Amino acid sequence: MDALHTFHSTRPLWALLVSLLAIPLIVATGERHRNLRETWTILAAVAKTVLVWSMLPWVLQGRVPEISLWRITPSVELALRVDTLGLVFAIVASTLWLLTSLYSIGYVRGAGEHKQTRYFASFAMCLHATIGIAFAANLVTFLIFFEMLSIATYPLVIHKETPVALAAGRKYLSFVLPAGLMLLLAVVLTASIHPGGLDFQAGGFLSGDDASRVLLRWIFLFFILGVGVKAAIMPLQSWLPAAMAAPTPVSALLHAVAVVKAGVFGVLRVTGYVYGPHLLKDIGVWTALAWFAGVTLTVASLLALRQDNLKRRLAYSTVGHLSYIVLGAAILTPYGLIGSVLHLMFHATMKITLFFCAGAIYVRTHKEQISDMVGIGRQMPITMGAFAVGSLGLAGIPGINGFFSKWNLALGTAQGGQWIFLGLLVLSGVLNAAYFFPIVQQAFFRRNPEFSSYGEASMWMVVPLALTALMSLVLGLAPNLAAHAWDLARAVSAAVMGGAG
Amino acid sequence: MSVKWTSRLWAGAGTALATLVSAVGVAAAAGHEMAQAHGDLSAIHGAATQSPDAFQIPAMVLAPLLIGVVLVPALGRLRRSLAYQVTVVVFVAYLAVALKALTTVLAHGTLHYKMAGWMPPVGIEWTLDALSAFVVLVLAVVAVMVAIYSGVAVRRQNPEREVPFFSMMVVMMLGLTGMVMTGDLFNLYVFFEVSSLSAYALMAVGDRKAPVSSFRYLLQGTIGASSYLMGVGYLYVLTGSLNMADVASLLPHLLGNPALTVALVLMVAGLGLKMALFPMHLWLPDAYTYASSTSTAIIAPVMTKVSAYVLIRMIYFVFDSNWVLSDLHLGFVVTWLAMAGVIWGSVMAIAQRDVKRMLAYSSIAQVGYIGVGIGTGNPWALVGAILHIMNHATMKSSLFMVTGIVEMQTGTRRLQNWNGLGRKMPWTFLAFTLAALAMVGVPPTNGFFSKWYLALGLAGAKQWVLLVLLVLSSLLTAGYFFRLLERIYARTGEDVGSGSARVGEAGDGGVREDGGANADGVKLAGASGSGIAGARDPGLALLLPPLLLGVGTLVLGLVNAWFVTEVIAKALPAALRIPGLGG
Amino acid sequence: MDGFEVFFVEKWPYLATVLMILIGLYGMVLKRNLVKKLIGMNIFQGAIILFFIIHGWKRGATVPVYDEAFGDLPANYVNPIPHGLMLTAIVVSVATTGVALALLSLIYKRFGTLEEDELLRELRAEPAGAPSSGEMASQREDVEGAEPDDGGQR
Amino acid sequence: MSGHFSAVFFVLALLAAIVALKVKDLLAAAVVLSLFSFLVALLYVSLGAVDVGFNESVLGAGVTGILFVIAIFNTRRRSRD
Amino acid sequence: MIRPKETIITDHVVRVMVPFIQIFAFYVIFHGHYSPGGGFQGGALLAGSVLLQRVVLGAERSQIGFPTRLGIPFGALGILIYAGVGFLAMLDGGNYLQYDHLPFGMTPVYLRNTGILLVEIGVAFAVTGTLVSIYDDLVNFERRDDQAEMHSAGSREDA
Repeated sequence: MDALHTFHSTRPLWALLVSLLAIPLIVATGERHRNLRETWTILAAVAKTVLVWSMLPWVLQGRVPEISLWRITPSVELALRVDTLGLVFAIVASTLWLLTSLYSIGYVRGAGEHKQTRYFASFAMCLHATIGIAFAANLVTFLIFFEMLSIATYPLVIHKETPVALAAGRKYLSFVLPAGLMLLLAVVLTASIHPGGLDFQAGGFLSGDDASRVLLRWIFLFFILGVGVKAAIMPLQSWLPAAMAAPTPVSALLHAVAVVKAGVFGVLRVTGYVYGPHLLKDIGVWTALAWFAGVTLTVASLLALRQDNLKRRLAYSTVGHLSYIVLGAAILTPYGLIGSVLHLMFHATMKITLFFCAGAIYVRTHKEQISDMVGIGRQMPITMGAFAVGSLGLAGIPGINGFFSKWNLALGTAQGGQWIFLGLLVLSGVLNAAYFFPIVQQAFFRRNPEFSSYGEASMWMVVPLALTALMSLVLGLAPNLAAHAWDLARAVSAAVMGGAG
Repeated sequence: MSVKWTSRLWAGAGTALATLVSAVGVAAAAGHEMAQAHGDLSAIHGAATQSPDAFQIPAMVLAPLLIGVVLVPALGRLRRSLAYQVTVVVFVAYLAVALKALTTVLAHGTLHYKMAGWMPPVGIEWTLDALSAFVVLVLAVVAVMVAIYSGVAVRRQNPEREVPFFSMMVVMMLGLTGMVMTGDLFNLYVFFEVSSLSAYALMAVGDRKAPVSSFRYLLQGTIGASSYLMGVGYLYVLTGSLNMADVASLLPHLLGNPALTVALVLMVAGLGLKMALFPMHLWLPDAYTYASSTSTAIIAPVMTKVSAYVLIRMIYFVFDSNWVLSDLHLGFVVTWLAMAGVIWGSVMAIAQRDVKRMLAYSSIAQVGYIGVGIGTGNPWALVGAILHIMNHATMKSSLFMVTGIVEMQTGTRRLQNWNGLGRKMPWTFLAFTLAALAMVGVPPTNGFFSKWYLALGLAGAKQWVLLVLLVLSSLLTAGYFFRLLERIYARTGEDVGSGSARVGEAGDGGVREDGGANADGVKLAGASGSGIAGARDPGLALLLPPLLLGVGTLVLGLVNAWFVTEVIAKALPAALRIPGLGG
Repeated sequence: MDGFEVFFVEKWPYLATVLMILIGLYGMVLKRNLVKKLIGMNIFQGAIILFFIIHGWKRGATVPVYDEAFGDLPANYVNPIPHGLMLTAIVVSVATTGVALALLSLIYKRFGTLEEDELLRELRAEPAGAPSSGEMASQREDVEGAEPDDGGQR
Repeated sequence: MSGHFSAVFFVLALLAAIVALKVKDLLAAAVVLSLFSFLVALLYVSLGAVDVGFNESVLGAGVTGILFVIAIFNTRRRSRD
Repeated sequence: MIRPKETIITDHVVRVMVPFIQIFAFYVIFHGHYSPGGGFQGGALLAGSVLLQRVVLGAERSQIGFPTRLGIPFGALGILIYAGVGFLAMLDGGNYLQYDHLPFGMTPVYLRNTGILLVEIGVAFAVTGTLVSIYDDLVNFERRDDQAEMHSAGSREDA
């Protein structure tokens, strides 16, 4: 790995702002010119994706674009820096936003959703915040965008404005706001013990000399409580299934990609860039985190088995898979981290495929229960085909990208000698298969006379879901294609673990 | 006809207050006259050191207001609408001078102004340092905004009181500015009363119950002010001086004296009462709720804040903060009382069904934050407290103004009638939402940063419990604001009854509100008659001030570091300077 | 009498003020009638003014007006500064009283009583957040005059 | 003038204050309050504060008294306590 | 109720006393700066004389002495004088209320004298205007009540 060298560039800023700038346009256009309004969204998404991808070559060369805006507190600047990990997250978020935008158009029109302007505007805001999280160069900037994301998601969760949705919204807030406060607490405490600045640093910027171990442990707890809610670590997960009351594209992007991934991204940042493996081992909190993650991924898979509502089952599956990533970050081995970063990307493509499929089914048939979906595969072959790809991938079948990340995770546990976690990983993989395969199986191999009049959903929806499924497949075969996922993950791991020696 | 008497009452009271203002000068003079008789003039009357250019600034800050006190009632008598116009002009001039004052102070350092040219220990001194210039600027901004807003609001709600209302407003700002700028303990008391008296009068206008709450406030406020005066008396007995700087320089020799403790406690108690520190907040909810929306919009953001400012002055500039906070354990008392206020105010706010009352209780909570910052004695906490003076002023005035707008447009301020208003009045509620988010402390609004510095201070002072409470208290704030925001945006006005039946009103603790009864046959005097169904955004004059302040919460949040490094860091007392920050 | 005078000089200010303040506070807090509360307030303020004046006083000194017999020595005059201050304080207290009395008249006109407990009853009788009618009330009373039933209640 | 007078005035003033608070007839209370003010004014004079005494007698005893009386006429004369 | 009770004695006493009180008031004002007294007391005395008329002669007849509508302007005038003196001194390069910088072309000692005197007059006017208008406001209550609610007035009197 070359020595990182940072340079000033406005490109991260533009990548950040482009969706924010789209919001006034979206709002001003309003309901009167739907096509124009959607054009803004698509344009912003394309621009954002292009901008983010354009930074990939730099990062692969070890050059880090950076921009400092102004001082947000006397000692900390509002600054953006596109390091490897941030870029990974940004690539996932922006690319999938583009696809989701296309899909959304089909979905909201197909399902006749109301207040579409607010919907698209909030969506753009969420993406703004997500990219902000990805590019944040220090804890304060991170915190600001993290909170912004929490708030911007709220209108999407309650979008349907039904009592259920409102209740879900309340639940969401009652988890996310305390979490934000915990994060604030953690950051404030960090600032008070480490006044020199809060810039993220591969390998961690805190050291054991900054404060007593007890305090460091407390701060770590607050950090994990703060980001862990979004990452849906087990006792804090229950908002996620509830938030499935939101429209499917929201669930797809936000609750499979942006919001929850912001949570696990936060975990990675905290473990790798604030504390660093060395200090974590020193204060010994990593085992606790790993155990939480391990329990979560097992229990969530068990819970997923019991869900009949498709989106809820997907939600629990998400909970489980997020913990894979957390586990990878927690066990503090190079391969674990590689697996973690890879799973951050790969899980996104697979899970978004599944959500897209669920949405397509809902729009076409208004069915949400798995038991009602018997035989649907024959009516919607592309959709269910994509679903099959996604679920196979999540179960870790070789040939699809999920296998690749899981393999690395498993290697990581082995590397650290954590055989119990390896066992849990395997068990969870089996459970994954157990709750996904029946869906696929009954969709394709059982008949249902009721299903005769349905066909595929509109092209707006089918194309994106096919694309994401294809992506999963391709990445499974050639993980280093296009996004250089493998290289990036290795770079992250090397940077973080390198510091620890 | 009663219209006539109230307006005259107002004007009468206004003049009374103005008299007090004049008294300021004479009270000082009274002392000098005697000295003059002794012929030792030269000893007292030194040559005022006149740095050219800047030295008149402190007087210039008060000048527009003093002129306004005369002009507003006088011209208002000619034509009623002139009162409004003159007020706005006066306040804009005030704002301009305040800006100039701040820049001057930042460039040249503290300005001392010897009124009537007498040297400080005897004469009255006006001090304009970074802290007072900062607070004056906050006052000026709020004054301008509320004045613009009040033009239409007062005309619609109680047109016959236009002239007295604006006279009072100017007098109140005069009093508050005087409190902020004066360097003399007794002078401060006089301005204290000037602002309070006009506030009593302003608060008496409003609901049927307004005079009762105003009277209660008057009694309690008088106890507070008298307690402060008593404290000043003790200090005077001990030091023989009333000049703050002078007293401060004399006090170190007296630290063991129990009378000094008594003086301090009396002053803190008096000021605490005026700033609604926890057990002494009883006057606030009623007073804010029943006063007219314009009165509340001008009083709520500034009144308690200026008292808090004075508390800062006393503890950190007159007394030795270390002695006060640690040796006397007053810091402990103040912080915990303030924190109790935060919790209590927030909890009570959640229980309210009247939006204005909810905001009133949240004011108690927010003042509590300032109190926590003052009592902690950590530089960062103090930064947070000072910053929160500005931040809370912007948020609260915006919120109260929006409440007033809704009251005018729909005739209601009951929580449940706000359902779905967000769509009907998008711009109004944009302001409200921004300010509400700032109250909750969502970054990057300014509310977040006051909390940030407070938390930093508490962490620095190792007050872990307080730190956790501080952070958790924003949850309570979030509780009542998001409940309201949910109503505003996510529910429709039509399902008032059915909605509560269906959801069981989870947000309102399952209590079914007597909603049907309140479809409010009653409308406000100023209501445009369209009711809830036809509510829409008001005109620009009403809309712009809250909107600007709402957006201001965002902007102030983003540029808070500038304020902290350039202004507040310079405003900190010498003992608490943060190394590497400011001057 | 000398002992008495010494006591008088040294402790008198505190004793006197505290006594009078207590009486004033008693009136403000425990009396149920609002006028009585106001009277208490006046006494309270008077006590504080007295405190200042007493402290300005020196034994054997004279009125702070230049007098040939006493010459230039400031020690021979009562400290004039508290006097100047208290002039202002008295005006303040009168202004406060004026405003308070105006409020009282207004309260009486609206509620027909100045007894605190009756007022509280009246206030509670109104539905909690009820017609939040802001300015409404004050205008309505122009039509209604005082409360219709206030004559009967007495 | 010395302490003797002051003490007498003070005691009388205290008595007046108590009476003003005890009397049930508000008008009487107002008058006694004026008396209180006047006694306090005398006290001030005896303490050397001539101008304050002067002011107090005019404002405290005179104007305040008048204002009270007017207000009591406007409202109700009898108090419960 | 303050109703004019037309008794000759009070009437005449007031007529005789008021001019004296007012003269005394002016004396107090003008000599305030070197003897006990000053703007406050003088103003209060002036106000007292007006109030005496109001109380004894009744609101209508006392209008001749000092019309109600003059109260506020009178007070405003007082402030104007006070503030004006202050700012005049500033115009001439002094501080606010620094009397020896008043542009009157006198020696500093006289200037100070004049300045203080002017301020005292201003204060006196302000105090007078204020107190009288507070009184008038309170009385207006009662007059209004008389007209609007005779019925309750009756019950009030026997209370």
